[in-house]
Amino acid sequence: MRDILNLGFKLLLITAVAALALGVVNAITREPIKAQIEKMDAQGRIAVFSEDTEFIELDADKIKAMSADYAMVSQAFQAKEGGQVSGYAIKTMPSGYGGAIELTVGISTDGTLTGIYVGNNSETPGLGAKASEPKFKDQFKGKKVDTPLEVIKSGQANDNQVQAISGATITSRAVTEGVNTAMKLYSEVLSNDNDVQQLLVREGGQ
Amino acid sequence: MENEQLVVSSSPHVRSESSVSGIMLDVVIALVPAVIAAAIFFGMRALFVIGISIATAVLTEALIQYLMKKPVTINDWSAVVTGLLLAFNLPPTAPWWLAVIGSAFAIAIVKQLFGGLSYNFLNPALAARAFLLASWPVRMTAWAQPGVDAVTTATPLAQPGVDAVTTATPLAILKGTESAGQLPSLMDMFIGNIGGTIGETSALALLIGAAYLLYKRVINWRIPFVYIATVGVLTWILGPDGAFTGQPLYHILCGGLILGAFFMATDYVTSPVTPLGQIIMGLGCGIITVVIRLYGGYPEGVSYSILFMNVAAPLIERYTVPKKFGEVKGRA
Amino acid sequence: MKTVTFKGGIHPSYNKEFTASKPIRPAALPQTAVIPLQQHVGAPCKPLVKAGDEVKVGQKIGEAGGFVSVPVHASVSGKVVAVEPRLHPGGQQVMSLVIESDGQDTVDENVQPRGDIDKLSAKEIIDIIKEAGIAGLGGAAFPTHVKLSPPPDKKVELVIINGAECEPYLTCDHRLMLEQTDDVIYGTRAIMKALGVSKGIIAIENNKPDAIAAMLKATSAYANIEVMALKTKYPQGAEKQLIKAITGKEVPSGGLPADVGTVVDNVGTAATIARAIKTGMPLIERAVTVTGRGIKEPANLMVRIGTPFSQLIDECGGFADKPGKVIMGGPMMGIAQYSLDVPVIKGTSGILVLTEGEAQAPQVQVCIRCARCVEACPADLLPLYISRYALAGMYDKAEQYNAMDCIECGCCSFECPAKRPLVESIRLAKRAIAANRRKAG
Amino acid sequence: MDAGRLFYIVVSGVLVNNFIMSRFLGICPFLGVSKRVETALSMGIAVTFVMGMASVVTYVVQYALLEPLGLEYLQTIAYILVIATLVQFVEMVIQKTSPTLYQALGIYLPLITTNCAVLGVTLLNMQYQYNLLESLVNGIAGALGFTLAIVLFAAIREQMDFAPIPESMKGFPIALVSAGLMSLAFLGFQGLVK
Amino acid sequence: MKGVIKDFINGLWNENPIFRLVVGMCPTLAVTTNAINGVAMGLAASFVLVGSNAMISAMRNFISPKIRMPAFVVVIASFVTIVGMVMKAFLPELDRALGIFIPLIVVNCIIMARAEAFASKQPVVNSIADGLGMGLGFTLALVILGSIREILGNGSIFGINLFGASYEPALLLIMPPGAFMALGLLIGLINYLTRKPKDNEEKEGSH
Amino acid sequence: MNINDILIPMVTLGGLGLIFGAILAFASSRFAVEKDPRVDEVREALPGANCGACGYPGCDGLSAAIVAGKAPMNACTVGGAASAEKIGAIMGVEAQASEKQVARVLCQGDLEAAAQKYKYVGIESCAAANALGGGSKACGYGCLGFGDCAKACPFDAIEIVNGVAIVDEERCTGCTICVAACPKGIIQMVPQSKRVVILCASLDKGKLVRGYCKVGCIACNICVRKCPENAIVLESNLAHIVYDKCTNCAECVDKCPTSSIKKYDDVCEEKQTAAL
Ligand SMILES: Cc1cc2nc3c(=O)[nH]c(=O)nc-3n(C[C@H](O)[C@H](O)[C@H](O)COP(=O)(O)O)c2cc1C
Ligand SMILES: Cc1cc2nc3c(=O)[nH]c(=O)nc-3n(C[C@H](O)[C@H](O)[C@H](O)COP(=O)(O)O)c2cc1C
Ligand SMILES: Cc1cc2nc3c(=O)[nH]c(=O)nc-3n(C[C@H](O)[C@H](O)[C@H](O)COP(=O)(O)O)c2cc1C
Ligand SMILES: Cc1cc2nc3c(=O)[nH]c(=O)nc-3n(C[C@H](O)[C@H](O)[C@H](O)CO)c2cc1C
Ligand code: SF4
Ligand code: SF4
Ligand code: SF4
Ligand code: SF4
Ligand code: FES
Repeated sequence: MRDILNLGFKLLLITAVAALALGVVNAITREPIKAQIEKMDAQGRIAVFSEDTEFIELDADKIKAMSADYAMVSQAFQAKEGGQVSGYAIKTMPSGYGGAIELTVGISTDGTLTGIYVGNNSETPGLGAKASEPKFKDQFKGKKVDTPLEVIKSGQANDNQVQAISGATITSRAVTEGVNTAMKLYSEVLSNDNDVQQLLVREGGQ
Repeated sequence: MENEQLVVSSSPHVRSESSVSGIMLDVVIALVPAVIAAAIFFGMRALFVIGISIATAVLTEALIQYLMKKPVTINDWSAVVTGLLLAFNLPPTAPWWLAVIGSAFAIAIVKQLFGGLSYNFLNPALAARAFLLASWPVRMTAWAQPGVDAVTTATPLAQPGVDAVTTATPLAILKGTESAGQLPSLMDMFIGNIGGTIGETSALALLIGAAYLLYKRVINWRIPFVYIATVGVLTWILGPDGAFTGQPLYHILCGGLILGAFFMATDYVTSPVTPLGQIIMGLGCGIITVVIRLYGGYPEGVSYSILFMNVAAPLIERYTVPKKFGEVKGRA
Repeated sequence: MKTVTFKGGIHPSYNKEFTASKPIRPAALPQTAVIPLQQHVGAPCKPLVKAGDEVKVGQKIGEAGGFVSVPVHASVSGKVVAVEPRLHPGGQQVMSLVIESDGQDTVDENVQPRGDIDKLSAKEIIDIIKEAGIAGLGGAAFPTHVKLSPPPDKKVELVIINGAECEPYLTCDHRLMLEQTDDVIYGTRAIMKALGVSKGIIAIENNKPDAIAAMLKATSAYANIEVMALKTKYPQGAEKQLIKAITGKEVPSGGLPADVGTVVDNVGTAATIARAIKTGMPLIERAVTVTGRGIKEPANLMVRIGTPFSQLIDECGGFADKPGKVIMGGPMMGIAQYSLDVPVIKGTSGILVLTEGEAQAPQVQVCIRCARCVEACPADLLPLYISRYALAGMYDKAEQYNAMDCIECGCCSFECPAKRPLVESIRLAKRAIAANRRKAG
Repeated sequence: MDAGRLFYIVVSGVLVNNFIMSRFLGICPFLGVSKRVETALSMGIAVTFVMGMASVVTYVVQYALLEPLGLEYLQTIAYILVIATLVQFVEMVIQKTSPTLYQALGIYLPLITTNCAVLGVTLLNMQYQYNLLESLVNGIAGALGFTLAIVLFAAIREQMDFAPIPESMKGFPIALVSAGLMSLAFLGFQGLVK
Repeated sequence: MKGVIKDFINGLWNENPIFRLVVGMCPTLAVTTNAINGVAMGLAASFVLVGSNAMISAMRNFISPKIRMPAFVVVIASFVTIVGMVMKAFLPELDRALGIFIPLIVVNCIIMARAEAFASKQPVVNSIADGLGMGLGFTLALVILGSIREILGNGSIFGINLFGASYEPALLLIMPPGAFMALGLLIGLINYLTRKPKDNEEKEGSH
Repeated sequence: MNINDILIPMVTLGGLGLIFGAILAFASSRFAVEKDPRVDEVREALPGANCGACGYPGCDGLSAAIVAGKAPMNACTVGGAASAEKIGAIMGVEAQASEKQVARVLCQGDLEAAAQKYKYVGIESCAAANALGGGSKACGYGCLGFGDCAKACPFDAIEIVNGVAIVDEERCTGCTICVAACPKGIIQMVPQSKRVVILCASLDKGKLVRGYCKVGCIACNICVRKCPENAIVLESNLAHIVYDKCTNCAECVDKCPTSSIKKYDDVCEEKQTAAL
C-alpha cells in the first residue's frame, strides 16, 4: 500500500510540474494561436478582397435552406470597406477529382468577380492542384455574374468561358461550378438588400 | 566399358523440351498481332515507342547484371516481354523519355533490385505504368485518335506536345467523366479502332495472341477467364440505372481488360501457382477492376487491380495449398 | 473402349518403338551369376550355402530374413565361389552369393508342379508364392505374399493387374501380355483366389491396343476378370494413381491400397506366380528390355537373375556409340549405374543406355513459378515449394508441404522449363525427414 | 446513425487512406514485426484491440474532461498517458489471467503503446470531429488497414527470404522499397472515397 | 569531454536513427515532401530530444521502474506540447504542413529509446550531447530525404525552383510510394558506400 | 496570467498521474507473474525502444526469446554491441572449463589426389551425391566436397578447397553442427592443442586405397611402430591417433609413405596457398 501511494505521489509530482510548465506556455501562446487561427480562416476572404476589409458573417444555414442549389455553400460574408458594403465573399465546397475543394469567391457590388481563392483540396499535385495557380484562377477575375461560366478544353475562351487546366477537366469544372453557385447566390439573393438583412443575424468579422 | 566414366544422376533422366526462353518467346509471338494492330491504328509512332521501351528494358537488365557481377540473362527474353508490355501500356503519344524511364524503373527497381527474374513481387510492367501514371498523369492520359492522328505524318522522333489531338477513351465515356463523347460501336472496339494505350485497344489482335498462348499451354484458363467473367457479371449487375442494366460487353472490350487478363494477370512470377489461388486471383482482379472503374478515382482499374492482387498473391498462395492426394479429413 | 485416368501427369516421348515389336528371347546363361541377398523391400536373406557348395537351378540358397522378406534361388547350376559384398544396381555393396555356372543348367529336384489353383487353398497359394521368392516385378520389389496377406480388418475386394507400363522405352510387360497371355490370367486368378476376391481387372494403357485385344480375347472365358483401357499418360502405372483411375478412390495419404479394398500387382508378377504354381520354378528369371539410342540392337530378353549388365549389353550388339548413361529401369524412375558389373535383380525391368548427348546435364535456371510442376504432380503437391525448402535445408517446412507424399515419379522435374532439380531435391528432404522421424521415434 | 458514412470510414481506413500505405502511421512495427505471417497477424489483432479501445477512451477524456475544463492543449499528454496506462494494465491482466492469450496477443501490447498509429488515430478522430461511434469505427478500420498491410507484407517478405537481393539492400532497405511498391498498388483505391 | 563529443557524433552518424537504426519512420516518411518540412520536423524533434533527455537524466534516480513508462511519457509529452504550441503560435504554415506528426513526436521511437537506453542511465551533460547528436542526425536525414524528394518530385529545393518550366517532375516522389522507395534506396546506397565487405559476410552468416 | 490557467491543468494532470500511478502499482502487485528473473535483467540491458526491429514483439519479446535461447544475444541492432555484451554477462556464456574442441575433416583426397568413379550431375549437395552410390569419388569414405558442412556451419568456419572441406580453427566454436551435417561422417571433434592428424577415413584394404587415392592411409603400420608414445593404433585398415597419448612430437609425420599423417598447421598453410 505504501508503495502504491509512493508511486502515485511521484507520478503526481511529475505531472504537476509538467502541467505547470504547460500552463505557463499556454498562457503565453494562447492569444497568438487564436489570432493565427482567425487569420487562417480569413485567408480566403482576404485574398479576394483585401487586408483591411471588414467581414460580417451571414447565416449559411439559412442560405442552404433557401434552395437545393445552394447546398455547397458553406459560408458567406458581407465585405465592408470603410463602412461601405463593397461586396460578398462566398465560400463553396464543390466536389472535384479528389474530394471537396474549399473555394472562396469574391463578388463586388457591381456584379463582377473580384477573384477566387482555392483553399484546401485533395486534387492531384501537378494536375488538379494547379487550380490554385494564377494561370487558372486569375481567369475568373472580372467576369460578370449574370451569365454562368463554362469550361472549354481548347480554343480561345470568350467572356463567359474559362480554359480548363489541361488534363484536369474535372477539377476545372468543379471550380467553375462552385463559382457559378456563388454567382447565382449573389444575383438571386445577395444583390437584394432586404434579403441580406434577413441573413445578417450574427455579428462577426474582425 | 572403355574406361570412360558414365554420367550418374538422380532420376528422371529425361526432360521436356520446354525452356524459359521458349516460353517468354511464345509470349512475344503472341503479342505480335497486337503490335501490328498498334501500327495500323496509331502509326509509326507506336512502333517507335515499343522499340524504345524494349531496348531500354533489355539494356537496363544487361547493365545491372553486369554491374552486380551476375550472369547476364537477357537471352531469356523476359526483359523483352516486360519492355513490350510496358509500351503497350503507354499512350501512343508518349514521349520517348517516358518509355525510357518506365522501362528502366520496371527492370532496375521492380525486378533486379529484388534479385531478378522470378523474385519480383509486382508485375514490373504494371508497376512501371503505375509509377508513370502517378508521376506524369497528363502525359499518360493524352489519348490519340486512331487513324486521323497527326503524329502519323510526323517523324517518329517528333515529340507531340501535351496538347496534341487527344480523344476520349470509351472508358472515360462509360464512366461519365467525359460527357462529350459518344460510345464507339462494338465492332470498332473489337477491332481496336478506339482511343487507348498502344497495346490495349484491339481485342481481336489480343485474342489471337491469347488463343496461341492457351494452345501452347503457356497460360491456362483460370486467371483470364475468371477475371473477365467477373468483370462482365459485376458490370452487368451494377449498371448505371439499377441492377442488371450494365453494358458488360463494352466493359469487357474497353480499356486494358483483355490485355491485362491474358497477358499481365497471368504473369507467372506475380500470380499464385496454386489452382485455387489462380481462381481467387482472377476473382479479386475482377472485383477490384469493377470497383475502381465504377466508383474509383482512376479512369481504369485493370492495372491497379492486378498490382493489388500481385501484392496479395503470396498470402493467397499460402492459404490455398492444394489438398494432397489421398488427404484424409482430420488427419492432415 | 472407354479409357480412364487420374489428374496430373505428363506425356513424355514414349520411345517404345525400339523394342515394342521384338519378342522376348532368352538371353545366354551367365558364366558367373551374382545373387544379392537383398533384392526386395524388407529384411535381407540369410545365406543357406557357402563358398564351395554345388547348387542347382531353382534351389533355395538364401532364406527369407523375416516376414517381409523373400528367399532367393540359384538361377544357374554350378558352384558357389564366394559369399561377399558385391556392387548392387542400387549403388551400394550388398552381401551376395557368387555362383560359377557349370553350363549344365540342371534343375533342382524340388522344382515340381504344385497342382491346380482350383484345388489349392488360399493359404497354400500364398505359401507357394512366398517360397518361390516372388517380389513385385513392377519396380519396388515388395514381397508379394505380404500384399496377399492383408490384415483381417481390411477387406480386399478388387485385384488390379498392372499392365500400364507407363515408363517410356520399356516394353517387357507389353511383350509379356502378348506372349504369355494365359500365364498372366492364370496368375491373376491365383492372386484373386489367394485373397478370396471375386473381381479382377487387368489395366493396360491404350497405346498397347494389341495387348488389350489379346487380353480381352483371353479373358472372355472368365466373367470375373475385366480388361480396362487406361489413357496413355505417365505415371498411369503408379499404384495409387491407377487405383484412382479405376475405382475413383484415393488411397489415403500414408495408407496402403488395402485401405480402399484393392491390391495391385504387376503383370510380370502374375506370370511368375503362374509359373511357380504350374511348374514349381521359383523366380529365377525375368523379362528385361534392353534399349535406348546408345544400344546397337535393342531387344527384350528373358534373363536369369544375377546376369551382369555387361553381358546383356554385349548380347544386344554392344554400345552404339560412346555411352553417356546406363540406367536400370526406365528414364523416369530408373537408377543410373556407374559400373556395368552389376547383376540383374528381381526388380530390373530394363537397361536403358543413353548417348552422351542425351546424358548431358541441362542448364539449371531459376524457378519462374510457371506452375507446370504443380499441374503435373499426380500427388497434388507444390514441388517448387518443397524443393525450395529442401535446397535451403528447411526440412520441417518441406514436411509441412507434404514432402513425404511425393511418389518420386519425376513428373515435376520433367516438366520444369527451368530444369530445376525438383524431385532430386525432394528426395533429399524425404530422406532427412525420415531420418528425423526415426530419431524422434 | 448514418450507415453510409460509417461505410465510407471503413473503406477509407482499410483501403484508401490505409494507415501504413498512405498515412504513415505505425511504420516501425510494420517494418519490424512483418517477418512472419503468424506474428504479423497477432500484431494486427493486438493493434485492432488497442486502437479500438484508445478511440473510445480518448473520446471520453476529450469530451468529459479536457473540453469542459478548456484544456484542449493538454490533448497529447492526456491521451498518451491514458493509452499507456490502459495498455499496461490490460497487459498485466491478460498475463495473469490467460497465458495463452498473452502469448498470442499480450506480448505485442507494450510494443503498440508507443506507436504512431494508436495516438495518431485518436488525434485524427478529434480532428475530424467524429462522434463516439464513428471514432470507434475509425479506430478499428484503421487497425484493420494496418493488419491487412502488415499481413500481406509479411507474406511477401517470407518469399523474399529466398531471393538473391543485393547485399547492401538486404533488410530494411529492401523492405522499404517493397513497402513503396505496395503503396503504389494501393494508389489504385484513391478516389473511392470523396 | 571526449565522451560527450563521442556521444554527440554517435547519434549524428554512427548510430544515425534513420540510416542506421531505422526507427522513427513515420514522420520521416510523412513530412519529407520537401526540405523545409524536414528541417522543421527535425528541429522540433531535436528540441524534444534534448529537453527530455536532460530532464530524464536529471531525475533518473528519482523514478522507480514501475512508473518509468508513464513518467517518461509525461516528460516527453510536455516538451512536445510546448513545441506544438509554439509552432501554432508563430509558424502556423509549418504547423499545418507537419499536421499530427508534431504531437506524434511523443511516440517517436527515437525519443523513447534514447530516454530508456541513454538518458535514464547517464549524466545530464552526456544526455544532452546524445540528444543533440541524435536530434541533429535525425534532422540531417530528414533534410537529405526531403531534398531528394523535393528536387525529383517538385523540381525545387527549399521552395526555390531549379529547372524552369520545361522540367516535368516525377510527382510520385512526393506521394507515399515515393517516400518509401526513396528512403529504401537511400539507405541501400549508404550501406553500399560505407559497409566493409567483411561486415556483409558476417551479416549473412548469422541469419 | 490567470492563476486558474496554472491551477486547473495542474490539478487535472496531477490527478491523472496520481490515479494512474496508483493503478499501475496496484496492478503490478496484484497481477504479478512469476518470470525467469534473467528476463527482466536482459530486458534492462536492452534499449527499450520497443521498435520491433529485431523481429520480436518488442524488447520484452526479445528478452524472453534470448533467455529461452531462441534468439542470439546480439539480435538488437539498436542496442548494438554494448547491450549484447551485457546480455552475454547476464546469460553467463558458459565458462570455458575444458579446452577448446575444434572440428577436423578427416580427408585430404582433393581433386588431384583422389580418383573419381563417375561424372556426377545433380544438386550441389554431399547428401544428394552420397545417395548415388556414395558419391562420385572412387573412395567411398572421402569428402565429397559439396560443402553441406560449410552450409550448416553457423560461423562460416568451413571452406571447400579444391574439392575437400577444411575447417578454419579460429572461427570454429566447436558447436559440432557440421559433424551431424556430413553424410560421410568424417568430421571429428579434436582438442585444438592436438596438432597431428591422420587425414583419412577409408576402411578399405591398403591395396584398394592405393588404387584410388594418393594420400590415403594404406594401413602399412609404419606410424604405429614409429610413434614413441604408442599413440597410434590400427583398426579396420585405418590408423587412429589416441589423442590422450599424443604429444605432438610429429615423429610419425615424416614416416608416413602416403603423407596421410600431417601437422595440422601445414595442412592449413597448404590449403591457403591452394586457395589462392
Ligand atoms: C493519376 C491521375 C490523377 C488525376 N488527377 C486529376 C485531377 O486532379 N483533376 C482532374 O480533373 N482530373 C484528374 N485526372 C484525370 C481524369 O481522370 C480524367 O482523365 C480527365 O479529367 C479527363 O479530362 P481531360 O480532357 O482534361 O484530360 C487524373 C488522372 C490520373 C490518371
Ligand atoms: C511413378 C510410378 C510408376 C509406376 N509405373 C508402373 C508401371 O507402369 N507398371 C507397373 O507394373 N508398375 C508400375 N509402378 C509400380 C506400381 O506402383 C506398383 O508398385 C506395382 O504395380 C505393384 O505390383 P508389383 O508389386 O507386382 O510390382 C509404378 C510406380 C510408380 C511410383
Ligand atoms: C515399407 C512398406 C510396407 C508395405 N506394407 C504393405 C502391407 O503391409 N501390405 C500390402 O499389401 N502392401 C504393402 N506395401 C506395398 C505397397 O502397397 C506397394 O505395393 C509397394 O510399395 C510397391 O508399390 P510401388 O511399386 O508403386 O512403389 C508396403 C510397401 C512398403 C514400401
Ligand atoms: C504468361 C506471361 C506473362 C507475362 N506478363 C508479364 C507482365 O505482365 N509484365 C512483365 O513485366 N513481364 C511479364 N512477363 C515476363 C516475366 O515473367 C516478367 O518479366 C517477370 O515478372 C520478371 O521477373 C510475362 C511472362 C509470361 C510467361
Ligand atoms: S513432387 Fe513427387 S509426386 Fe509430385 S511430380 Fe514431383 S516427383 Fe512426382
Ligand atoms: S515447373 Fe519449374 S519453373 Fe515452373 S514452377 Fe515448377 S519449379 Fe518453377
Ligand atoms: S559447424 Fe561448429 S564445429 Fe563445425 S566447423 Fe562450424 S563452428 Fe566448428
Ligand atoms: S566433410 Fe562431409 S559434408 Fe563437408 S564437404 Fe566433405 S563430405 Fe560434404
Ligand atoms: S515512428 Fe515508429 S511507429 Fe511511427
